[in-house]
Amino acid sequence: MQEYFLLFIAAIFVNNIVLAQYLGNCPFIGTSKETSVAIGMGGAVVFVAVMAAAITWLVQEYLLAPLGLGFLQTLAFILVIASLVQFVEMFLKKMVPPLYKSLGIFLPLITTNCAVMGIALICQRNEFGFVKAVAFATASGLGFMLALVVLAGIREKLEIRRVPRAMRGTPVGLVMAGLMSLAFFAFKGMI
Amino acid sequence: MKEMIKMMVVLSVICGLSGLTLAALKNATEARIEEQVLTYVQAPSLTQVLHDYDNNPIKDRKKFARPGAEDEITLFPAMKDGKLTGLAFEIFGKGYGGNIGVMVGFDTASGNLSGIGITTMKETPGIGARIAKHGFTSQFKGLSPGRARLKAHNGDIDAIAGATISSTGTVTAVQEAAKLFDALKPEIAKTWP
Amino acid sequence: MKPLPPTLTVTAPPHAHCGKTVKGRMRAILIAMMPAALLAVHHFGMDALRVMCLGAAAAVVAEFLCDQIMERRSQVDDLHAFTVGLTFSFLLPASAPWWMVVFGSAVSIIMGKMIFGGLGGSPLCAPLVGWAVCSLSWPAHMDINASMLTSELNYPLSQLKHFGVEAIKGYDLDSLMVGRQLGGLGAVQTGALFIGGLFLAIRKHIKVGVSVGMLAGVLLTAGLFRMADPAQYASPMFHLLTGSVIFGAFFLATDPSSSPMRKIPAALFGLTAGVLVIIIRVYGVYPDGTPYAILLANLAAPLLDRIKPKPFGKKAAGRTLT
Amino acid sequence: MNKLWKEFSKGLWKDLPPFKLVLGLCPVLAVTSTAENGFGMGMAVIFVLTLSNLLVSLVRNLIPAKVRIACFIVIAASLVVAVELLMQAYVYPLYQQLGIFVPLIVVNCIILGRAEAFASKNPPLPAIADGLGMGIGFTMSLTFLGGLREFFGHGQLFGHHVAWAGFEPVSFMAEAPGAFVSLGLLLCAMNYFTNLQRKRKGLAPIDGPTHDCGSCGACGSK
Repeated sequence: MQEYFLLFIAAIFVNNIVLAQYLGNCPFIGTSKETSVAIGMGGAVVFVAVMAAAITWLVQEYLLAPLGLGFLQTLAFILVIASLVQFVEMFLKKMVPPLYKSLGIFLPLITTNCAVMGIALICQRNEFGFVKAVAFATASGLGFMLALVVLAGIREKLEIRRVPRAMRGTPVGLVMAGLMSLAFFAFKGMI
Repeated sequence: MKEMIKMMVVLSVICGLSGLTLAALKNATEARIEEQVLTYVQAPSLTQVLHDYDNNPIKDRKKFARPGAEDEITLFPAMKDGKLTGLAFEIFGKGYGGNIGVMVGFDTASGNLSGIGITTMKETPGIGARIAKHGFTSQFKGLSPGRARLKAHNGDIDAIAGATISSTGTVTAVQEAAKLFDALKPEIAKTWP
Repeated sequence: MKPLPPTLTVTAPPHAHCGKTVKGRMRAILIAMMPAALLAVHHFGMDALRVMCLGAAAAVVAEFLCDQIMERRSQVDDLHAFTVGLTFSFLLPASAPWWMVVFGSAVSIIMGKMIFGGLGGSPLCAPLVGWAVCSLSWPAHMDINASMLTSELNYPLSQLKHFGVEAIKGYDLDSLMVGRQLGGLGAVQTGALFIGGLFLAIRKHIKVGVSVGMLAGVLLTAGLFRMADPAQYASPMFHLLTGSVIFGAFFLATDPSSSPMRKIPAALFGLTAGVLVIIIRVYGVYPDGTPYAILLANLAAPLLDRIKPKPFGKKAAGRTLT
Repeated sequence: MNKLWKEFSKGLWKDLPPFKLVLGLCPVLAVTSTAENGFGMGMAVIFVLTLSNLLVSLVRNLIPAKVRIACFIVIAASLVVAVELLMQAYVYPLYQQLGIFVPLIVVNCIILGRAEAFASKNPPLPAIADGLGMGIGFTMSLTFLGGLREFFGHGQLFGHHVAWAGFEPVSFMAEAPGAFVSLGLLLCAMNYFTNLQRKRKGLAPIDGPTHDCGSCGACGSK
């Protein structure tokens, strides 16, 4: 139990996937202009990251490893993630329209979100077991969501400030992300 | 329907072609990749465990069948003036966060350990990871394999405080290496006189 | 150009009303910091004075230059930059090298204030931005124990961190109150800062909720740890009187642009910061968690601001995700 | 020839990938702790981008529109695997340094973005020119940012000590926050100079390019 608690703290705060590991920066900067959008995107990432981690783990364990095709990992993972995203989108549209309404527009953006693929790859590189891989994906996804929502809250406020013209938009978002990552140094050494 | 079939065909052709190309590339680069991994992952610890040699242990490496097991093990010889002085190979022990790779070096003349080095590990940083530090590994240098046990088991090795599993894993790996070294001795003598 | 008559205008913050001005508020803050500054000079000598002067001067110059580049009318005369610079220097050890003071102070102004549109725009407490950048960049110069070896005083928090509760038995609360300890040169003058803080609170220059919340957070969390194991954790009063907790509660966390507006969010904001202080002190690598704790609470401030007081008897309005 | 040059050169300044198009931020931030890493990453991207542009352009008329993106992904991923193998075989230390970001080239918006926006609509030669130009622009930017961070963060350039004696490295720059902040400030500087130039020509100032996830084009399309 304690192991998983520490895993969560580590993945959300200490080694936050965006702020410390530089993964998923495109959507982090791109979809953090409004809180509601950020919540939707964050939810979609958690959802897909968990499923992708589980499926890629199974693919690696029962398909690539026994066949000696380990070098095709990248190719196999991206195909799994891309088709998973398509499938989830179709499934939600048909079966759970309310959820599709809130997450739908973010799903296509996730194929090229390196956080999802990155989480799957990190699970493999650290040789996590299945349960641990799923737990790690959940925690990392939540860490992504946390960073995204917090940054969106701040950037919403910045909209009505007199930010200098040259800094407006992406630059100030990036600097703010940097300062967030600086604040997250508080958690250094906790795990 | 026709479109459907075309989609399938195109996708499978592309996938098949890329698979073939990659397989060919993989075959072409395999030997070189192995060499590179040895040079950058194993070599740093090799220089740590082998002393006094004038050959290139990586280049002269040789694979041996592991007695009583299916797989093979790669031995790195240290030679001086054409004569074998030492030998090193990598062996794995169970750690806290996964396998610990230990490079174990032997002095062929005395049969003592010439040193050990940690090649790969995923132990907890700051605790178990200290097995890779000089303070722990240097304890093994010059010991006879029989003494390379933890003090709790009548040996000469101080375990790292708070990292019993990592320490035990390393020592167990060294013990296994000693056994393997004994078993391989006749073959080694044949290969490198 | 003639000033426009006060019709309906929409401006960026700060929105001053009831006769308060930015300058007046800053003046009050500077008065409140005075006793601590004097005590700092008394304890650390001319070095402390040097750091404070440099910090304040660099901040004013940096703001002036930024205004020039941004082609805006300079507002350095509102004393805000001066206050930020002085606040930043309060967090430094008295031995800080001159270039670090200048750099950190300039960073506080540029990255903590100007790029967010100047006064009232910053989502983070400006001096803490400079402090965090410096402490990440030059840990050796910011390490209070290592850089103040010549002083006969000690840094109690670092002793607690490295040697446990036994090592801090020698401190009595009175000597901590008058600042007989190492730490940020102004931030450890806890008694003097407390008086200054009370002055600000009585004159209604700061949100009392933030300060009370933060002090309560520190005391409660430290108390819980202490109850769990007195042999391992220091007492709540010790935590309150060391490091920059008092300074943070009255002067840093209360920064209007980076803390929530209304009462309940403000109190929660303070509480968050207070709890985080102790968590970082107990589990983290830093002896004093206060600056980082306030930075983290700053990040949460916009979200805390969304906590809306529910009108009595009314159902919460359904929120839609779009 | 003239047209080819135009396609090639736009990646060098006008549409400079990370700064003007604001694409592919992850590697820009992650691997630029030193100039050498930035350069190495850039070379890998040049390889993948140019070849993927070429291949996509060659097969652009064969593939049905519906599975277009899937085909692009397969092509890009195969090239990335090839890069992985080649890097392991010839520049193993760099491969270790870049770590997880080598396989992640496949989800870099630049690759799919250029395939979708340019290569799938143009013949092979311009597609190569576009890929090369964009790749070189990307490499230059990464190397520049890496050099900046390496100089301030370590006092070195390409591993050589270049700072004056007594220079105390600003470790902030070498860490994650420094990556975000220096990229943000660099974008700010570019916007500032663009507007300075426009002002000199008597034009009204404009806002800088903004990044949003749809800008790569590959994501939103089915």
